[in-house]
Amino acid sequence: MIGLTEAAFDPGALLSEFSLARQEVGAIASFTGLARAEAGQTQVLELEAYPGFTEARIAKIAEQARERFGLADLIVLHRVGKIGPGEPIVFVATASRHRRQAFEACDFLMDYLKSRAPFWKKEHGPDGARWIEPRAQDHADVARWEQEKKS
Amino acid sequence: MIGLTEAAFDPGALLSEFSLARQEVGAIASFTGLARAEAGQTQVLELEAYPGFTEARIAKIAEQARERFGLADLIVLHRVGKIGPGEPIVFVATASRHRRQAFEACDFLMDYLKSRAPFWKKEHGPDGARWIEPRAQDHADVARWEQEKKS
Amino acid sequence: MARVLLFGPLRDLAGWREREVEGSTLAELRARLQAEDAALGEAIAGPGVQVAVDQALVRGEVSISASAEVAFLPPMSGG
Amino acid sequence: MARVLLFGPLRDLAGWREREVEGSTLAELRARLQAEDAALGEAIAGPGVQVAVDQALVRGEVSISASAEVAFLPPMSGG
Repeated sequence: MIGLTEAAFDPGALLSEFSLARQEVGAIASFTGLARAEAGQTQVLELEAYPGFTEARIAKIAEQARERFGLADLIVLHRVGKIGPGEPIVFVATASRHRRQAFEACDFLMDYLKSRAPFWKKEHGPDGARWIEPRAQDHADVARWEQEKKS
Repeated sequence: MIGLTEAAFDPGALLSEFSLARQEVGAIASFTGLARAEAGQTQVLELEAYPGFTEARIAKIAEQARERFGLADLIVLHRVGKIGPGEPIVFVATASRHRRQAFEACDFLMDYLKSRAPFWKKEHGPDGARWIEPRAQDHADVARWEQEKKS
Repeated sequence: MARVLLFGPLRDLAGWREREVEGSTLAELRARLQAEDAALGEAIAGPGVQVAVDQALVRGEVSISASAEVAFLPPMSGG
Repeated sequence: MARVLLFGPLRDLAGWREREVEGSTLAELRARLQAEDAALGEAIAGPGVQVAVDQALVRGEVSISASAEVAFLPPMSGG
């Protein structure tokens, strides 16, 4: 399942459903990204997507993860719109036979989502709003997977 | 929170609670280990712990993870007793400021739990029961962290 | 004629998100936008701004059908 | 006298999980268990079997207090 949502969501409810009735899946990894308050510096985070295009791009990233790590299943849910401190922004879960693949696929998905997914992010703080770009760390994180593939 | 439980549990309920009311935690990674049916070869998994001793050992592993990865919080819940196919065996969640530390700490905790935690595991299948030992892969997985520490 | 979409900082700069713009090629759309709003015209030609026509990324010059959706995508910030 | 605990395959081998056993040193406990059940005596001396006294791992010879809990831990299988 891949989706965007304007409504707040509970990552636990998604994990409950995702982990039910699994017979041959030994491993489920998940990641939840939360909006940080940054000690009051970020009051609201605003995420914009390009409906249709954004989901299609995420689906492509998900397909890569599914093939590369032999996943049995995965879920990506991404919040859009205005997000308050402490609220979940993104939830990713991966299911596979063994834990190494589940962990790596979850890590891979997050690295690609954080640097390659079509979102535009604005932070609203006490001094106004600013658009933000991926951190250098996000670019470095995603480069790991491309180097590994070459070697 | 570190605990052992004889009762079945829902990993999603644990994640819901763990992810609530976080202000400065940007990242929560989780892992759920499920009993595999192995196409009917494993009907029931039986896990034995040494009450008190097992929790203390897990607490020591958790303390290492907390320090090494600068975690804000963590949870380890491990099932003991008889476990049916598809039921959760272990749930680990880690919370930190950024996702790299949360992922690595979760991975680290699982590697140590799978090879170093005091559990004895018996598989009940159609041909009877057998006690099992860690896979070679589990030993290799945990060795990664010890090599990294040295270098 | 195309439906032009702006995202992220481009939307803030232009003060609109979606508009009908005359033009049968991407170059014509760009020229029309430039004529109306020089700052926007410059921004959509800037480094890292990608163009999607009917939700597919395009490079260089393309013709635009009457009902096309043309999106200008500034550098993405990731999720 | 100590409370001896067996885990995992040792418990299946012995047919019990917990018993009072006479002895004021680990060696005496081992000898008593060996005398009653040779297979168990051999198994608890086997490679990879660790001993915990009052929940702390011990190596080599130790004295055992009257109320001690002595656990024989076969190779752990992990969680």
